[in-house]
Amino acid sequence: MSEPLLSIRDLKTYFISKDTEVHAVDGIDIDVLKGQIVCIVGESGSGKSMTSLSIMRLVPKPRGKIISGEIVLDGINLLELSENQMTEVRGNEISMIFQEPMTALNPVLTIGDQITEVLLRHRKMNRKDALARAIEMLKFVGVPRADQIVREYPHQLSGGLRQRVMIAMAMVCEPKLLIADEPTTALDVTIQAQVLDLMRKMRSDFGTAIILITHDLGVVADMADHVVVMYAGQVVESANADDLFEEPKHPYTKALLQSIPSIEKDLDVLYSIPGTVPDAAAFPVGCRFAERCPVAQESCSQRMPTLREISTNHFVRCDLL
Amino acid sequence: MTDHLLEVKELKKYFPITAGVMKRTVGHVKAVDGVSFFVDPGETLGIVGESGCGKSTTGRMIMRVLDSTAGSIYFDGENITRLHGRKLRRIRTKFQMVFQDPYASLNPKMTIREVISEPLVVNKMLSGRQVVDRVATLLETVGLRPDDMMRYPHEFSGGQRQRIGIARALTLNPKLVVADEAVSALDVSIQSQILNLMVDLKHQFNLSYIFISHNLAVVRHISDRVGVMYLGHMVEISPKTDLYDNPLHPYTQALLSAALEPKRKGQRQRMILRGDVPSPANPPAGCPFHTRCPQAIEQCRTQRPVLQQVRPAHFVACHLY
Amino acid sequence: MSLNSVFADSIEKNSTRRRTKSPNRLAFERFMHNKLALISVIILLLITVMSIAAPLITHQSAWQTSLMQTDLPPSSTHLLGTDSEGIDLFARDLYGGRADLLIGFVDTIITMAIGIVLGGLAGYYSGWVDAVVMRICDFMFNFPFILLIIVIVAIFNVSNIWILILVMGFTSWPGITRLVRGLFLTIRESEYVLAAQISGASVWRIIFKHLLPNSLGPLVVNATLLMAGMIGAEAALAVVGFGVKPPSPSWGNILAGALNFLTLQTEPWVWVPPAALITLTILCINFIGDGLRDAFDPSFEK
Amino acid sequence: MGTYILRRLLGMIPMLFAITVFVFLMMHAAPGNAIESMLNPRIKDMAALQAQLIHQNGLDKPLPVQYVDWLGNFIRGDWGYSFAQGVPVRQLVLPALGNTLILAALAEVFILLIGVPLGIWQARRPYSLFDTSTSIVNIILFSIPYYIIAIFLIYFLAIKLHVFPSQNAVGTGPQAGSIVDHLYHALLPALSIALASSAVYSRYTRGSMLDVSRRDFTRTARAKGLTEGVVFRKHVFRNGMIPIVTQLGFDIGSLAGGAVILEGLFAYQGMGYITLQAATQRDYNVIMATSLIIAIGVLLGNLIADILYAVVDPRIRYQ
Repeated sequence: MSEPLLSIRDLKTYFISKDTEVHAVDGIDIDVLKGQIVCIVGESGSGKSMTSLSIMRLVPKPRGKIISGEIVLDGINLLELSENQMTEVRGNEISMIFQEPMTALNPVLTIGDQITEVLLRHRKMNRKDALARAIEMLKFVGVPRADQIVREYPHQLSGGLRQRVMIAMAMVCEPKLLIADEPTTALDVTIQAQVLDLMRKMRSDFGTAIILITHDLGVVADMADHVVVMYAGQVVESANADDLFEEPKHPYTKALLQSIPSIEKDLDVLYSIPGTVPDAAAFPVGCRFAERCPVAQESCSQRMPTLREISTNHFVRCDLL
Repeated sequence: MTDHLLEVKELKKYFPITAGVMKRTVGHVKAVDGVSFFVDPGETLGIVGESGCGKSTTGRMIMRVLDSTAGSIYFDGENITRLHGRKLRRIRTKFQMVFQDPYASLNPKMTIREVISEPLVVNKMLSGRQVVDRVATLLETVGLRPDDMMRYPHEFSGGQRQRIGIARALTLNPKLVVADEAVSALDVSIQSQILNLMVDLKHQFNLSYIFISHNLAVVRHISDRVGVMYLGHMVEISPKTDLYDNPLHPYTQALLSAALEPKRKGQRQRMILRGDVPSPANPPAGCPFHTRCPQAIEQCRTQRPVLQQVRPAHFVACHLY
Repeated sequence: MSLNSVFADSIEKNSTRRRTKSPNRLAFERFMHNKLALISVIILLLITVMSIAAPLITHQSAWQTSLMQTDLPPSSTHLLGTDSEGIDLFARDLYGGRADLLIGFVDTIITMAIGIVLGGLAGYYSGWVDAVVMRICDFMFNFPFILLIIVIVAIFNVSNIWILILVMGFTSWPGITRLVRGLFLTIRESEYVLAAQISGASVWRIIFKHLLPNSLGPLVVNATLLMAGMIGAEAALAVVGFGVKPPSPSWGNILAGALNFLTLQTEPWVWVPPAALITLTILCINFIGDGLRDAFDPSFEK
Repeated sequence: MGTYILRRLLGMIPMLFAITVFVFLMMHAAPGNAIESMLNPRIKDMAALQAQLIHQNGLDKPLPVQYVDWLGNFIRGDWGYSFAQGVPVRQLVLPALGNTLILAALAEVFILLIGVPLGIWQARRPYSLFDTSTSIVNIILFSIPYYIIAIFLIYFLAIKLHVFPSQNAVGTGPQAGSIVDHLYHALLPALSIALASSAVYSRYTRGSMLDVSRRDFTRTARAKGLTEGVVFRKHVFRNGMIPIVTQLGFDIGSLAGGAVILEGLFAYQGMGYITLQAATQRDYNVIMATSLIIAIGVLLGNLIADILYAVVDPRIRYQ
C-alpha cells in the first residue's frame, strides 16, 4: 500500500472557555491516499466540520484550540509549521470549499478579484496572466460567460454558479487535497448532482484527493472511496466504501443506514435511534453510543472501546465485535 | 361537492414587484400559478419540489396565513378562500401546521405549557386544570414527559422541540396538518424518530397530512400520493408507488435520477439537468420546464400543458403524453 | 380526577424544585455576575438616594440666597462653598440630582411608551400605518433634537420642569419607534408568530405575548442609553440657558452658572462637582446598559 | 445614478415644505410676537407703534397669506429681516453657515483621523492589552458629555495654557478674519465634538470590523492562504467600513446643522449659535431660515449616506 497523502493521528480539538471544555474532536485517526475521495460522515455535533478546520488550522480563535495530535501532509506535520508557513500550504496544497457559497464569497469583491488573489499569492503571476488563468479555470468548471463573470459580484450569480466559482477558486492552484465541507447541503437536488459531478471531474483531471464532509449518506454512497463515520468527536467506523455499505459493522452505522427512508421502495417502518447525541462538554466515560445502542451491554458504558482493525482496512470502535 | 377533506382549485399567488418612490407595481413574482389538488380524509399528500417552486407558499395559502391572488380552497366542502374573522378562527381549529425550524418555531420566552396550550387559550376552549391535563396528555402522546411542561424551549434539543411543535399542532384535534419541511432541519437519527411519530399520530387520530419537503425519500416514505411542483406549477401528481417507479414528467424523472440513495451502485447513468431554475418573476412562456427539458418539442415553447390523467389516478402536465 | 391531573398537580407543586429557568431569569443571573455593572447599579442607587434624602444629609437650603455669603470657598458650614448668590453649593448639587434623575427617568418612560406603541403598530401592521408613522419619524429626524427643544422652550416660554419633561419626551421618540418597528418586523416573520396566528391569537396577544417579550433585551438596553441621553440633554440645555430654570437647582444649571472665565479659573469647586456627577451618572448607566446587553445576548462576545 | 440623485432631490421638496409649514405654525401659535418682545415696554404710545410695525411687516394678514408671502420671498432670495439684529436674515445666516461648515468639516477630519483608525487598530488585535485599555478609555470618554469635555478643554488649553481662545471666536460680517483665523477659532469646539464622537466611532468601527472578521468569507480568505495582513486589508476592512461610511454620511448632515450647545458655549457664530440667539429673542424670520437650512443639511446628509453606501457596497444599486 502506498504512503498516505494525509495522515491524521490522535487529533484533539477542544473549545475551552471559563467553565466548560467542549471536546469537539476527541482523538481521531484518518488517512487519505493520493487521489482518493474520503467521506467523513456524521450528524451535527459529531466534530466533522471541526476536523476539517483543524486540518486547515483555521479553528475559530480564541476559544478553539488544537490540543494534541499530528496532521502529516506529504511527510510534513502541519501542526509544527509556523503560521506563516501554514499560509503557504492553504489554498496551495490544501484548499477548502464551504457549505454556503453565498456567505463564503466576499460580497464587495469581484469574482475575478477573488480568484486571482489566490494566484497572486501562491504563483507569483502578474495580474493579467492571473486573470487569464482565472477565466480559463471558470470555463473549466463550467461557468458560462466566464470572461464577463470575472467582473461581476457574487450576488449576481445563482447558488449553483457560486459553488462552481468556489470550486474554481479552490482548484486554481491545483492543490493535492481539497476539503469540501457540506458543499451541496445548501443546494437543490438537481444542482447538487451538477456539483458532485464537477468534483469527480476535478479528482480525475487533477488527481486531487478530496475530503468530503457530509451528513448525507446518499452523497457518501455516490462519491466515496473510503468512508469515515464520526460520532461524538470520535471515529466509530472507517472502511472502504463498498465494505461499509455492504457490511456496516458498528451499531451506529447500521442504525443510521436503517433510519433513512428510500426513494426506491416503500418501507413500512423506519428504524429510529432513540435519544440524542451526548453533550460534548460532558461525555460519558464508556462508549459514547452506549446509551442509544440497541445491543449495548453493561460493560459498554464502563470502558471506552478502541478503534480496532477487524478486517483489512476496516476499523471499528466497538468491543462487541 | 365531493367528500374530499381539502380541495384546492386553480390557486394562484402573485407577489407584486414594486419600484420607485410611488411603489408602482412593475411586475409580479408568480410564486404559485394555478395549482389544483385535493386531500382525502386520513390521507397524506406529499408535495416535493426544489427551492422557489412555490410549495411553501401553497402550504401557507391553505393555512390562510397568506391570502391567495386567485383560485379557491374548500375545506370539508366549505369555501374558506375568503373567510376571515371569527368564521376563519372557527374553521382554523381544524387545520394546523408544523414548521421547519425547531429553533424558530417556539417562542423562547414561553414555557412549554404556554406554547402548547396557546390554541386552547386563545379559542377559550378549556380552562385551568383542563388545560394542564390536555397539555400533559399531548406531551405523552409525542413522547415527552408531562413534567416537561414547566420548562422553556432552550432546555430542549432540536428533535424534542419538533415534538413540542407537533404537540401544539395537535392541541385542537385538527383533521388536517400541513407540515412544511418538518424534518429537513433534523439529523438523520432524529428525522426518523419524528417521521415515525408522525405516522403513528396519523393512525391514532385519523389525520390527513400535507407533507411539504424537498427530500424525495422522506416524501415517499410518509405519503400516500405525491405531487411534484416546478416554478409555481403542479407538473405531476399520482399515488406514490406509481410516481416513483414510473415517473412520467421529464422533470420528475430528472429529480429522481439526481436523488441519491445510500447504496453502492457503481457508475450509473444519471440524468443531469443543465442550468438553473428560471426566475419566477419572469417565467418562460409555454411549459415552465422547457428551458431545461431534454425532451422539449416545439409545442412546449408556446403552449402551456395542462394537468391531465394519463394513467389511473396519475396526472401529468406534459405535451409528451 | 384523571391520572394526568394527579401528575399535573404534583408538577405544579414541585415546579420550584425542578431547576428550570426562564430566559429572562438566565439573563438576570448573567447580569448579576457582571461586577462592573453591579458596582454601577450601587453607585447609581447611592446618587439617587442621596438626592432624594438631601434634607437628611444637609441642613443648608438649595434656594436660600444670602447676599452676605457670596462666592465663598469650601468650609465646614458650606462643604462646597457658595455660588454668586450665596446659595450653598453642596445642597444645590444634592437637590440638583432630583431634577436630572427625574427627567432621565420620566422621559425614558414617556419615550419608550410612545416608541413601543407607534413602532409596534407600524411594525405589526406595516402597510399604510407603517408608512404614516415612518413619515412622521422622518419628519422629526429633520430637526436636531436639542434644537427642536430649544425652539419650543423659547417660543412657549417654558419654565416649569414638568412641561420641560413633556417637551423632551414628546420630541425624542422617533429613534425608539424605528427600533421597535425593526424588531417587530423581524420577529413577526418568525415561525412562532405564524403558529400563534394560526391558533387564532389576536393582534394584542401577539404583540404582548410574542413580539414584546422577545424584544425585551434590545428595548431594555436602549432604555438605558435613552436615560443617559436624557440626563445629558438636560445639562446641555441648561448650559445654553434652556434647561431647568434657576432658582430650581439642576446639575446642568449649576454648571451653567459657573461658565465664565473667572469662575472656571478660580473656583473649581463650583463646576467640578456637577460635571463629575453628570459624568458619573451617565457612566454608570452606560455600564449597566453594557451589562444588560451582554446578559440578554450572551453570544455577543466581550 | 444621476437620475437617482435628481429624483431624491425632487423628493425632498414636499418634506421641506412640510417643515416650513410646521415651524411657521408653531411660531404663530406662540403667545406674543417678535415685535412685542423687541419693543421697550416703556415707550410712549407703544400700542400704536406696535400696530404700525405689525402692519408694515404684514403680520396682520391671514396666516396662509403670510406663509405664501414668506415662501415666495424666500425663494426669490429675500429671507426677510431680523427684528432683533436689525439686519437682513441672509446677511446673518450665510456667514454663520460658512462657520458651521468649517466646524463640521474639521470635526469630521478629527473623527476620520482619530476615531476610525483607533477602532481599526483595536479590531486588528482584539482582546490584546492595547485593545482592552483603549476600550476602557473609550467607554469613559463615551460617557462624558461633549460639553463637559469642552469645559475641560477650555480649562486646560485656554485658561491654564493659553494656547487657544475660548470666547468670541469669530466675528461675522465683513470684519471676519482670515481662513487661518477661522480654523484656529474653530479648533477647540471641533476638538470637543471630535473627542466625544471619536469614542463613538471607534467603538462602532471596532464592532463592525470584529463582526466582519467572524464572517464566512473571511474564513475563505484565510483558507486561500492569504496572510493575516491581506485578509484584514482586503476582506475585513472593505466590508467593515460599509456601516461606518454610511454613518459618516448621516453625521455630515446633522453636524452641518450646527452643534448647538458647543456653538453656544464657545460663542462660535455658526448656525446653532444664531438659532439659539434667535430663539431667545423670538426672531422668527431667522428661525424659519435656519430650520429650513438645517433640514436641508439633514436631508442632504441622508442622500450622501445612501450614495456612499452604493459606492462601497456593490450589492446596492440605485436606478
